[in-house]
Amino acid sequence: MEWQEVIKRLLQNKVSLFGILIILFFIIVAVFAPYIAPPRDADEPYLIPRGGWSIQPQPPNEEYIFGTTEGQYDIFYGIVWGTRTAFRIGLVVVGISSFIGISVGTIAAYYGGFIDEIIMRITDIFMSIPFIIATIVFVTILGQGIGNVMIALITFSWMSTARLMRSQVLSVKEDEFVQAAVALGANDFRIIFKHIILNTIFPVVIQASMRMGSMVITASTLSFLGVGAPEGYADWGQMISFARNWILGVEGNPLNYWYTLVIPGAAITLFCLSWNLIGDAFRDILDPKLN
Amino acid sequence: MSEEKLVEVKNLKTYFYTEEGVVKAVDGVDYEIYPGETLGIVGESGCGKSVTSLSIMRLVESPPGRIEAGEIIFGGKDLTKLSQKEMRKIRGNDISMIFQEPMTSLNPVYTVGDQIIEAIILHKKVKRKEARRQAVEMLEKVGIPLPEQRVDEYPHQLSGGMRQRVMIAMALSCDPKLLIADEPTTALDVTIQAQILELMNDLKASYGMSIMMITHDLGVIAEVSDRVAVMYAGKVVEYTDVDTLFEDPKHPYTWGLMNSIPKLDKDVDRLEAIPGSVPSPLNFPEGCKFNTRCPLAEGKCFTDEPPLEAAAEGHKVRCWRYEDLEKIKLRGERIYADGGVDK
Amino acid sequence: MKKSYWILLLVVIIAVGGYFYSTQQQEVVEEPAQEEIVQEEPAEETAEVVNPDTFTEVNMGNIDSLDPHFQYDTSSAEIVDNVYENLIRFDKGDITKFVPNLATEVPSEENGLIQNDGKTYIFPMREDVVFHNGNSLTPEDVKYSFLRALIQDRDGGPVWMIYEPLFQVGSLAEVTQEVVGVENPSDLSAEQSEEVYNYLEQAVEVDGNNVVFNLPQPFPPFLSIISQGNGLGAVIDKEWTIEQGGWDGQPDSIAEYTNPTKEDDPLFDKMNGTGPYELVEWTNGESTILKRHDDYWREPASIPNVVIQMVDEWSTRKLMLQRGDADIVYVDKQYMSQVEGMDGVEVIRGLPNIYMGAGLMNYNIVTEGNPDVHSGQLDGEGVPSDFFSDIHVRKGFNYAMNYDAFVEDVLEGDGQQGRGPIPEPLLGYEEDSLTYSFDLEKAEEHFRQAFDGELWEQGFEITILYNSGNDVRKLAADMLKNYVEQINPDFKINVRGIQWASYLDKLIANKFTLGFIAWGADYADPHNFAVPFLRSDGTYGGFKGEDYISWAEENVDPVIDEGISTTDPDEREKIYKDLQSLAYENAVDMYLYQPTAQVIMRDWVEGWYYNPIKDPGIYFYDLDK
Amino acid sequence: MISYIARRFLILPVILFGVTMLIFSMIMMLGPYQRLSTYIKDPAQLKGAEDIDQLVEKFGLDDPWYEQYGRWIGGVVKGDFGWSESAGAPVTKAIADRFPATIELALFSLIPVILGGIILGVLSAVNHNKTLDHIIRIFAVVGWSFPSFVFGLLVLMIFYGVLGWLPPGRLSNWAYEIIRSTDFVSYTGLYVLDGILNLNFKIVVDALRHLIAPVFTISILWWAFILRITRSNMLETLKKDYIRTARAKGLAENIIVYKHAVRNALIPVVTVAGQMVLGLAGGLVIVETIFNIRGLGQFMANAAQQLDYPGVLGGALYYGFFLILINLFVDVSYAVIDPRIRLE
Repeated sequence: MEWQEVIKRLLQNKVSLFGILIILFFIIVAVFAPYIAPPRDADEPYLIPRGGWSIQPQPPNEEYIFGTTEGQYDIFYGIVWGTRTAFRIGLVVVGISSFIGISVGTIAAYYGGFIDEIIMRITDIFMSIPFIIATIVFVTILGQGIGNVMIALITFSWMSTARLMRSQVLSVKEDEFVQAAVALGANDFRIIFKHIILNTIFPVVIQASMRMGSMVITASTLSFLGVGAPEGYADWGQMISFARNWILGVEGNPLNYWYTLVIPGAAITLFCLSWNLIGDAFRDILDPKLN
Repeated sequence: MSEEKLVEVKNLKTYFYTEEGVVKAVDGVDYEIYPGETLGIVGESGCGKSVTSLSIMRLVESPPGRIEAGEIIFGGKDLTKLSQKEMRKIRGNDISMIFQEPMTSLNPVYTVGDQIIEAIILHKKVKRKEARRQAVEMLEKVGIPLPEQRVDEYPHQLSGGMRQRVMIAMALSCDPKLLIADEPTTALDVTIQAQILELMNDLKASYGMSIMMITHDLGVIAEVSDRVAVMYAGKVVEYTDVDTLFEDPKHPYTWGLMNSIPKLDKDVDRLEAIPGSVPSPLNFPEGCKFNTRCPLAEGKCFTDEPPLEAAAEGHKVRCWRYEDLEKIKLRGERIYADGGVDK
Repeated sequence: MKKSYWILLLVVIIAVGGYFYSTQQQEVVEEPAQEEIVQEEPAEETAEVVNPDTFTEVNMGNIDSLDPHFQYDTSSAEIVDNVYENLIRFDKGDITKFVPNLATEVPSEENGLIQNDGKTYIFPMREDVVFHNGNSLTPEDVKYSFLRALIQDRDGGPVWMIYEPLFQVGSLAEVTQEVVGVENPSDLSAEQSEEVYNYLEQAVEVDGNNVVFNLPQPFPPFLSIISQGNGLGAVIDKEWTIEQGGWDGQPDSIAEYTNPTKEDDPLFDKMNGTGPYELVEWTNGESTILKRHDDYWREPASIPNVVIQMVDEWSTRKLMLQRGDADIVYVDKQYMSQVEGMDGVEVIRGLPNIYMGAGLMNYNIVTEGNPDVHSGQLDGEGVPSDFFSDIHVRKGFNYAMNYDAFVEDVLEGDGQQGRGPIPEPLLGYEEDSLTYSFDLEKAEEHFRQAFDGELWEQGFEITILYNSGNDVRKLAADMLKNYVEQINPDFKINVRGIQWASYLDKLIANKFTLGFIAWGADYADPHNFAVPFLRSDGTYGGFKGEDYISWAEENVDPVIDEGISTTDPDEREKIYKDLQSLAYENAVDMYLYQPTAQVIMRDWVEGWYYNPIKDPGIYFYDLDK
Repeated sequence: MISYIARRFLILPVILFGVTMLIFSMIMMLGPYQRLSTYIKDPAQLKGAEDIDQLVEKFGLDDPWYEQYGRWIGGVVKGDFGWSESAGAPVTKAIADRFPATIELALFSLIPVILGGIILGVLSAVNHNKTLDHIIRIFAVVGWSFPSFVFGLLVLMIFYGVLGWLPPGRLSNWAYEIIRSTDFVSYTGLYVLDGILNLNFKIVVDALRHLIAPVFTISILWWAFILRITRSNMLETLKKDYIRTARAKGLAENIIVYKHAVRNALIPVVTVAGQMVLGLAGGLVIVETIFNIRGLGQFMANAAQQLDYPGVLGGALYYGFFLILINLFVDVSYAVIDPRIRLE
């Protein structure tokens, strides 16, 4: 199926259209963040400004339309700039780890034998530590910061792509056109690129779109546990960690601080939802078996 | 043959409602099957022959498929009007079916015995032990060696030909009146094909059932059929007994098919093939549906659909110009090769 | 197909039904439990008390060790305080008065038990005291306990506190160095060990039924150090400890028993004291269960059982309090608003806390490989190594802090600005002493003078640190950034939270710039604050770089030494006031705040009082509910 | 099949060795002073530079990495997994203490997740493109997008804060009293099971009540996962030739679905169950943290954050071993379901 056709179908499908619209909305928010929520300090736009020094959250008001969270951080500002953080994490982590996964998987499957065995055992080792634990350890060692979070996520997230790619390549490798190319004496690099990768990329793309959401969730989880973004950095996960101790409200009004949890929670859920909707639709389109 | 008809299909229309549009897979098909005879249905893939058979079984997937109109009279009842529950009593019992792909038509997680026994218990209401005995017996009848042992094996332990025999055993286990065989030999080696066809002929004789043989292979038709319906684009285009068909095909499509098989008795220097392919069911042409490929198509062929009319006694054909074809045939010309006849 | 809807519906119904069934069950369950309570306790007004036989405290974190001579954290100290006993104890919440405990009298000059100008302390021992395992307490146990502590002296542990009064050094290693010239006590040979033992032994002697301490110099806070609440002075059972595999009491075995790791310490998870409660079960990080010691030498405690639960999640602690499942819970300052006004809950705020939070400034920052100083030069793009050596820089920073806002907003009024290293109510603290106030003009004045005006011209960029997770310190750093940057647009401060590991590393490697730290009281004496903050070899003073150390050696150390060897309280007060103003004048650190403590408990808790040294530890013996 | 399992076991030490080396090499990226932070929790405990160097020496933190690793692995061989500073206990004890809570949570989650996921997936596939299918699919994609910490906090906020129904922790206080009393024998540490064995159904009900919220939080995510896979496999299976064969035999639709289709569709589901267990371990970190359940996930997260490497390593080893067991179980159930594998 051609790209144009895929995109056309994505736009025709109501569900994926909804997903695409949400993503577009987030893209607009991310791109125009400096206009939507002008930073107080242009050098450090990702630092959420504080509306005071008190720790207690403030409900939505005219100045802070989403209210402020623990430590008087402006929720609105955090959401807007957190969109950029989310895109940055998602795109960089998924991009680089998919690249690593594709390379590793292709090499393993194409060369097979001893190389395959070694690579797959290394993959097994990386997969045998629970993802979240591995990333916590690594971020703790590297130190807080979005850059370090991304490094840790990339380090421990390329394996699923590698495995997928490997199985894809293994099946395509036997196909006639590849055999023909080999018979014609094309070099390995050319065969891998021209004939194999291009013919196996779609499932990887579907997986990547699904991983956009899950990587952002994991990054937020790290922030939530206090090892991800530095305090005060515009990051949705961290905003939720600020909400953590306020979820029971005050005496007589258990929902007193709802906005500290619901607003950032909605942002992150919608973001992941939109990628998953697209991924879902993508798969339906590309997987004719299901239609 | 003037006995009572076993099955009578009248003006059957089965459409599929897809996102792209309505696919008229079967669009007004008529034929009948008499007890003890084999009706062959032949045509290229996509011509609606399988859908016809699935319509009889009421196994057309719905949605998107639907029997739009027509009747299927079997045993005095119109099958299209029956509930699924009533239909289930008929399937596997009165009418059974075997399929093209013996490799995938058996459930890989159950033994072949289980799968035969299941059908026997369902329709014959016997105890499992008795059902098993019958299953072994059936396996023996279809020529499976060591049936006692094979009955407990899983499909993947059997070869393709063996599996098709299992399928046949399963289909015949409840003494059906009609066996629908949908390309039963296509996936098999040539030698095995012959064995299977022979087996079917033998069984037909001993069970006295009718067979509806669906195939794209005229050779198979020649071997087993009594009468033949040639289908093209959801319609029967020619309908007659097997000898007449081979001797005197009247539809240009049939003729094309005929010429595409090698014949030993004729000295033909090269085989002919029908150019082009079956038009997309979403996009059938106006008039005769064969007009995109027919070398004879002209005028009326592009505007009006020809009726299925009797060209001779017991020989129906759906063509405006079958008489012209006759003349061409008499002149001994070839119509398909080299860009067709001069119009 | 409709069947599938039915199945779904059925599943939902079962789930919902199951839930309500279980909640109903729950209600049914709780009722008989309460009836039992009513039967047991006929007094009507206590009927509403949840679990009258068990006192539940809900805290957070881990307990370091149950070994009284090993532990050095408040959670461990609380348990040790209730299970083990010392020679004397504080008179409830009064940290200046003592009452006898295992000793029958509190030594004083008046009763003649402090002799020799404050260098000899005599403790007559109580008889008929039994340990939880039934063994009787002897004076020998006291001697053994103190010697064990001295020998054990684990790194980073609390034992330095008694080395100072008893030997005028900070550790066993210093003693071995001095006596036999061995640097590491674990390297002692048997003979060396005996020599060292003999040296140690002369400090604690048994004289009939008395235990006698010999100090080389008067040391006024000595009683406070060994008083109940400080595990150092806890008395353990010699026989039992040896049975458990603890120090065998032999002079030649120091090397074997000194500086154990937790896993090598037999008393890590076992307790056998003389206190009002004995240990039933300890699951670290989860709960500690104590039960009443029925053969206690005083009246047995009134509450039979004590459970100390560790719950890190605030929401859970809150609900336990709300439901009365907990009698006392730990509440972080920032969540006070959530418990104020809670039904049946008593909130006591503003309790004095002997604690000082300060911004520590490094006079000689190691600039090599240190991103926090940026260029490392006075070029507007960083700070030079000796940035904080300039008194004007220090004063500038001190004036740029909004102390009032910090106390009001961050501490929600629960605290006050620090007036120097010595907090209230210790000697030397003065309510109206001079302090820095929030004054950006004065700050500017000082910044203009710093580095002969060059700093003002060039500007600077610096990164100040806090250990991540500590909200209060983060706020202090943010505030400082906010106000300093307002003074001059060329001043740039970055605030960086780093993990504890890196924070520690920075501190040790002298790479920290300005970092917020705190010190809480080990015992009630200004000496305990003057040393770490000001002394050239103090815990914090020692990390502040050569410039500070040489200055302190000259100006501070002699004053501190004088302060501790003087016995007259009035003279001492003057000395510590001088120290306090010395710290002010030189803007040694940024003394930011002394918080107050708070306690949140169910209003049925009776007999509670506050002891600032033991805070937040609770002495359950005095409680009832 | 047997040789395959044997191979798995042969490879096990290699994988575990690799895992521990990986973690160890990460930890060794830090300098000795940084790693000292595990033992020194407050700068106030520092007593000058010599003290610090003594500590470094005492814990052997500046030894070459292979010596430190060798020391650790030497202990492991003898059954001593070291001391977990973050738990304040030996690693083996720390894990043993926390194991029942996690296993209880995992068991109670796995069953509803797998059963519920499969049922929903089958329902969805059977009703392909009908309303029920759409509802289930929306549920799935939303569930999959909900970060569990957000969902968990929402559950707490509503079911605990507002309604007061579902408390965190593992038991109510009164139930703890019973558990700690001498009449109650703790056979397994799984409170539900112990409650049943002691015939104390108050405990069972209370333990179940505390399990609802965390199990629900875990389930919402993994339902989505299992459901999706079941659904797509069911859809694929329902298009298989042998399903048509079964229909042609006249079998009733529910027999076709539940006998012929589900079993085939489950084969790939079983494969991902192993993957799910892996992911579940991650989910437990969050859920145990939020719902204050003292389990392995919480332990490993704490150990990781405090750079308590014996804790992390011990946890990882334990986990790796457990994972292999699960995979073995998966392989066996694979063989039970699919004769093609069994008879290989």
